Amino acid sequence: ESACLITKTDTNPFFVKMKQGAEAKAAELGIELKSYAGRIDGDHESQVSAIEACIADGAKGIMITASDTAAIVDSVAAARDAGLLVIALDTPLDPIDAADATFATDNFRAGELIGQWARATLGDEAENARIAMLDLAISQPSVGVLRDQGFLQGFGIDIADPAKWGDETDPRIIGHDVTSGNEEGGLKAMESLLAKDPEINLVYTINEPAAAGAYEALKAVGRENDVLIVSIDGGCPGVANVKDGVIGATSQQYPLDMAALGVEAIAAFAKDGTKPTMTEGKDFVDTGVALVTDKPAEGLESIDSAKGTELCWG
Amino acid sequence: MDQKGIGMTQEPILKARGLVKRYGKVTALDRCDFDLMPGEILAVIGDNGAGKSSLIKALSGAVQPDAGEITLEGRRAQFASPLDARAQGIECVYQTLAMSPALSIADNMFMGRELRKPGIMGRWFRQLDRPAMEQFARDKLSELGLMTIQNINQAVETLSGGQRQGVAVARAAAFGSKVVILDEPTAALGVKESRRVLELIKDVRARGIPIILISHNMPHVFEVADRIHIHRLGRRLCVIRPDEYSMSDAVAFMTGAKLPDGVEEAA
Amino acid sequence: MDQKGIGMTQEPILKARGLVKRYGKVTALDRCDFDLMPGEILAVIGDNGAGKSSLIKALSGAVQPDAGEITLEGRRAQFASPLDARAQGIECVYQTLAMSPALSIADNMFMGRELRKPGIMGRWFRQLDRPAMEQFARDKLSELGLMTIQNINQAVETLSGGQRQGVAVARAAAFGSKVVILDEPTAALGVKESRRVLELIKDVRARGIPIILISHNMPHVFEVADRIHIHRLGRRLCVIRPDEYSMSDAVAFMTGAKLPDGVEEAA
Amino acid sequence: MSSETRTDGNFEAGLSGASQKVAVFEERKGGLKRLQEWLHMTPSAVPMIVLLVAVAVFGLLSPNFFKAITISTILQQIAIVGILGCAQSLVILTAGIDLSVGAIAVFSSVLMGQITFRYGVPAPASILLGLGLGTLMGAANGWLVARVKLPPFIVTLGTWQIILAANYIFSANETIRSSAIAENAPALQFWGNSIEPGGVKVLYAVFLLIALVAILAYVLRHTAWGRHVYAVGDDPDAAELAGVRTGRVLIQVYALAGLFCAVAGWVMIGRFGSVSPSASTGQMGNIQAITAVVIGGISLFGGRGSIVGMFFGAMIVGVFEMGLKMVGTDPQWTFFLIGLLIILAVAVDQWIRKASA
Amino acid sequence: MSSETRTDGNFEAGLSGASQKVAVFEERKGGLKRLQEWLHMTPSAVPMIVLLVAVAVFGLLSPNFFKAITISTILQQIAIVGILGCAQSLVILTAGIDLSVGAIAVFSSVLMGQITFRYGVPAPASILLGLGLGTLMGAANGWLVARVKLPPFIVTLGTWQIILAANYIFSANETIRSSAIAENAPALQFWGNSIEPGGVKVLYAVFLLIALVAILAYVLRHTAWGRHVYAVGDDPDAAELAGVRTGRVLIQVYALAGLFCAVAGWVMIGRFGSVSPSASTGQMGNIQAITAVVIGGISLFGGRGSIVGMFFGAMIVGVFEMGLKMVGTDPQWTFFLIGLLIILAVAVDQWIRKASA
Ligand SMILES: Nc1ncnc2c1ncn2[C@@H]1O[C@H](COP(=O)(O)OP(=O)(O)OP(=O)(O)O)[C@@H](O)[C@H]1O
Ligand SMILES: Nc1ncnc2c1ncn2[C@@H]1O[C@H](COP(=O)(O)OP(=O)(O)OP(=O)(O)O)[C@@H](O)[C@H]1O
Ligand SMILES: [Mg+2]
Ligand SMILES: [Mg+2]
Repeated sequence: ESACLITKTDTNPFFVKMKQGAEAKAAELGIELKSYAGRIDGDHESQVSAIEACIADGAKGIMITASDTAAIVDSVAAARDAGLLVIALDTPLDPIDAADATFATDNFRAGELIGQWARATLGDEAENARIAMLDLAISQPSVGVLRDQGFLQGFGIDIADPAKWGDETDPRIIGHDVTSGNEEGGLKAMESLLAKDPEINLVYTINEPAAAGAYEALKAVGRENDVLIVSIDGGCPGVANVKDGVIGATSQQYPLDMAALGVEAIAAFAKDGTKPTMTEGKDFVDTGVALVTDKPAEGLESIDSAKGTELCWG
Repeated sequence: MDQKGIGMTQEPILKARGLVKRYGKVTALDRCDFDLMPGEILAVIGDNGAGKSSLIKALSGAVQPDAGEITLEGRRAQFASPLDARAQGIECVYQTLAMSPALSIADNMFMGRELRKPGIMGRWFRQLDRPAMEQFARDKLSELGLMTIQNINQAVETLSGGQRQGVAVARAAAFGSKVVILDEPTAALGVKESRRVLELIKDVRARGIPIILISHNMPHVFEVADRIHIHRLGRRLCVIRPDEYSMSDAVAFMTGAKLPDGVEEAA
Repeated sequence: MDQKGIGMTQEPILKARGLVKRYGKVTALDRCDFDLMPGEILAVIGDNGAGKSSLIKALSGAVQPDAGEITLEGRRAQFASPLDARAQGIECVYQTLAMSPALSIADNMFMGRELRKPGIMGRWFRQLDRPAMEQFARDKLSELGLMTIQNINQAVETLSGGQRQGVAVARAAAFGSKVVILDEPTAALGVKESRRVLELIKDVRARGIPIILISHNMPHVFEVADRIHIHRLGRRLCVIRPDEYSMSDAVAFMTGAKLPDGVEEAA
Repeated sequence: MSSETRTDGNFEAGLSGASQKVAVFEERKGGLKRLQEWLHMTPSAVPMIVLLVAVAVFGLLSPNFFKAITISTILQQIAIVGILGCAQSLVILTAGIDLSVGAIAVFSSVLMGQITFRYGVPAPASILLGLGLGTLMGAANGWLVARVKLPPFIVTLGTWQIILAANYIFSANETIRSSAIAENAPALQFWGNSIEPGGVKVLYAVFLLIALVAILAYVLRHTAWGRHVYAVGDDPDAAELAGVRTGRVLIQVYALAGLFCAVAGWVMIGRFGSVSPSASTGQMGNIQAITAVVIGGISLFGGRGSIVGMFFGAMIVGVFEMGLKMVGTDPQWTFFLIGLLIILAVAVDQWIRKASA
Repeated sequence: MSSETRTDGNFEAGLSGASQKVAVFEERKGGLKRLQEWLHMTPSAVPMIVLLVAVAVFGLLSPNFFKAITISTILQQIAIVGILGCAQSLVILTAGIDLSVGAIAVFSSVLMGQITFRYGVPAPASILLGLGLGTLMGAANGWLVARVKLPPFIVTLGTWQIILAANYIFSANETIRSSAIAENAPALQFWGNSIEPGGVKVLYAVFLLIALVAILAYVLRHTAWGRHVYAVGDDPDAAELAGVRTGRVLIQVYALAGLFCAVAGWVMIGRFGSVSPSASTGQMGNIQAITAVVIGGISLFGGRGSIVGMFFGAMIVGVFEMGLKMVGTDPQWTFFLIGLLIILAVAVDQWIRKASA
């Protein structure tokens, strides 16, 4: 019995943890797990060839976090035709029923949570906020767009085309820059945006490494204490940064759960062909998202960093 | 000596006036004049660095002079590239030979004027007529006695220096229609091969095509040249006839040991 | 003719036996022998492509022969690179000149044996002594009469072909301590400059250093050589003394028109 | 002068009766030597051998490797890289390099898709438009290289960024879905069709690649233009002096490369079904194509190598990637091993060449 | 022979009394001509001028551009690219190319961090270890290029993948957080310290870059080794025949490049605070460094150019990126314009050189 795990990249800790979760579960259930990944964010072609390799290799099922949710549908259909169970992890496919099942968090929702938190925390100042948007890549892969637009929506900014960031006209947005989702990119982007407007007081970051980089840039100009940084992911270093006050709030996701559930589903399918059932009332299995912050805002459900540390993934 | 008098009964086929070419600080051509008469072999001699190669590069379109004008058969000529000059029938063997080392002898000989197969293959599929090209190359090389070349499809980089030079000379002689220019064609050649090249030069003249020959080999120059252009310090010092002056005189003129009658040292 | 008899009273300073060098299908050296006596000028002549350059490349470490052995001063020598040969005092001017075009004349002359400033700058900061190197280069070029070079810091690529060759010869003559090898040193040189090179060759011999001279210029060869190694089809055909044979004979031998006494055509 | 007495004016008299014989040397014998010589004469055979060895090794390591589906998967995976490799080979033969190949391919595919769907142009027309625009982008590269005389590396580094950015901006990050294309503009997906002789599914794209390689091999070997491409890469000054219009050849080469990239873009639609501006070919295509070219034995310094070698080079990379995936190494180990194998493949190639010299 | 009668055996008699005069030509006059000549003699001045123009233009377009923070931000952003550029320049001067510079830098920084934190080695010792290992990686590149005689592009393409993969595998994708380093191993963050003369904050890293450029400029210009580097890049065969140990020089150059990359890795820790295996330098560092080198006027064919030019090249890219962001274009347009400006900068450079020739 073998199963495939295809992630967007294997350099982002989020996917690394997802893989570890899947491997642990697979070992427990006696399934051979082969993992594949794109080389860069948005690498669609590598995922296509990974699916092809899985089919050729006679795997029982595929778990995939799709880079291009619409484009991958053809390949997924080919895999299902070949008798494989296909499970979308983390990101639903477009349309969502292209996969047999989806274990995902809602990235848009994750963004919305930190947007709402930032708005509540700033209070009346929200009208005069000066926001830096630290995004993923200029190719605008869908996670980056969903999180970005979710944040803006949550903060109460008109997002224009929800499939694209950068087309907003709200003057509170100082600028967008890209970070590749790592510290280096976060630092450089923050530096550039600070040079453009030194008065920035709210920073959205695509993930926690980018947030850590942005914090270094703020620290270098002595503004680390009067700027609010929000982020998404909920990795252990990120939660530790929430605790240290580096990040104001982050939306925590649960990749280990997704992966483990996925492996179990494939194991069950391999045994007797049963397919997983969806969460009540939704067309996917929602593995949930939680707002982690030590400064809870009124009317927003959140967990503190201690709880976040228990649940964090790496 | 009345320079103007020499061979001026006819119009020169190739003429240059006041050519100037500078390389950074170096002035390689310093208001240089030049005349080539129809059907003659004109030798150009001069010290190393006198500007001989620069002169013929300007004449064959390989460099653009900074000033001065060139006329071919009485018409003003502007050669933007060697191809322009070649289209007008001026064929040149450069000192650097201008060969593509990785390509074969036949490829190099026909570079820029390849033969195509007759019929559909040639017209529609533009296929090269290799057998014909190879045969032609082999013939021309045999004429020069370069039979030690074993394989006409050998890459030029595998040839000895002399063999390479032979190929370049064969190319120019085969295709030149109005003027053939040879920059030190025998420099790397052996005794036998040099002799062949001299015979070839005479053959070309016999076909009525004038030749410019740059050479440091005085016996060769005095043997084949009709007139000798003596180049010194970037310009024409004088033109002499080999039967009126001795080799010693020519050497003395070109090295500045003596001045020809009626000429004052310019620089 | 008893070849073995010629000059065999002494031990050769540089000796080769049975050298073989193949390039793909071409056999450039075909069991070739070679002897250089102390203090002599040995000319090597032969047709284009006879394998002369291949021979001296094997002797100077630039190529590794496929078979055969070389002895220097009676000791077996294995040159893995030209640097090895140079360390043993064998200095060579290759037909391709071996210059770095973008570097200056002085840089090229001292390539691989640069002078350092005296004192701390040289010892600790390893600074080059440019003034000394330039002065030396200028002196050596003046000896060769290459005074038309305007600037010793000029890049070699801006020199005329002849000037470049002059620089290479000056380098070899200045540094050779045991054997100086010159592959067609005057091929691109003018009359004046060639004369200088011949004088220089005699100077070097006067210093007691033997010289191998490859040349296609028979008058030059017969003027300076003590013995003449005639190369044909990849091997030594015979060795003659210039005072015992005429140039015609030498040319006839090397082109295969005649066979020397006691030698049978090999190939 | 001291030598006066020995000089006879007419030494060339010795020439009369000079031998006209061509030197003949004995041929070497032995099977190994012959093999070496053959390898030396047929440079593209070397990558072929590396390929065969790789196939054999993976066949031993993974039981599934020799299945029909594996073979057809590898073939369809290299189709795009192979076509980009054709473009890259042409450019590299002229001693250039084209970093923009992937970007042109992606942008062309986006252009074809968007012109059809956004502006309602019939698919065949928008394909033609896309091919033309791709050619133009290539020609722009060529113009900058040949006329403005900028280094190819820097030109295509610049146009790579420009084209990729234009691609994102023009497409507004919109993916055109496979089902929409299949319904309204099946011509766009033409190369995704396949035949299945004996159960092995082979995409039209694979035949296209093979045809392109064959045509290019013919053109480079048997037409004047092909020889000029080699001459320009070998020594551009010499080629110019020898009468090749080097500038024009360069522009043609880059334009043709652009056309091939646009073809690759069209094939991408067929292969992936959808049109996606964020396809990673835009980012990675250049390196993949260069890898194929170099493993195939084409010299980065220009003028040496054959397009058939490039084809085997692409195959080698495809086989390695597939083989390693099937053996089940983790992706980072796959990258690690592919890096190692790239070096090994070229080292073996070099070694064989040396042995046979 | 027909010429018998005209031949005098001793024509060299004409030589006696030959002129020994050096040709002297009139000097051209005029300020513009002098400027051109000076530009021609000082190639690194050209990128400097492009830089000044760029600064002036952005100063006019954006009121914030001339503020202290902008200048210091640009300087600190180019520190790492500049150091990688030093490594890249050395390699490119030998007519090579090093695609692995960024990967070596990132892996070295990860090594320094993990050796300190995972194995508890004191920070200074692990820095030394990291520098040594970086040098070794470079030397491995050099050995493959010089001894196995593989093309530098393919060698470093391979080691780029190998080193990057090793980096992820070794680090297990773990980031070491900034606060942990500041507490336990401040030596790792040494280059992140700064001085603030007159309000302009300047990182130690910037001084390090300037010092490295100055030292390299001296070494390349004034030592035998430096001349050998140029000779190897110019014509390796000629250099070998002229007595340069080309193989050894190549290995030294690549090893030194590896050392510089490791230094860049150390600087990265200071600058970014944390140690992250997925820093984008690993993927993009090579292209950025090559861009700086080429805009700085160093020929990709080796043997020509100066390290000071590379410094200005890095500055140009830094100023463009910053300037465009300040003028406020969106990231996709910034990407687009930087592509355009790279080409423009090199075109201007080329034009000035041509005018002055
Ligand atoms: N590309 C160049 N750049 C700079 N200077 C040059 C260039 N080409 C030639 N020169 C200079 O121009 C002068 C004339 O050179 P040219 O090659 O015309 O001499 P020549 O008479 O052909 O000499 P030779 O007999 O040695 O070939 C020389 O001083 C040389 O240094
Ligand atoms: N690198 C090489 N590859 C292949 N063949 C070569 C190579 N070098 C030389 N040859 C061949 O070896 C033979 C001898 O060449 P070599 O250069 O030694 O001749 P030579 O006697 O020096 O001729 P010349 O007087 O023309 O310089 C020639 O036939 C040549 O084609
Ligand atoms: Mg000349
Ligand atoms: Mg020779």
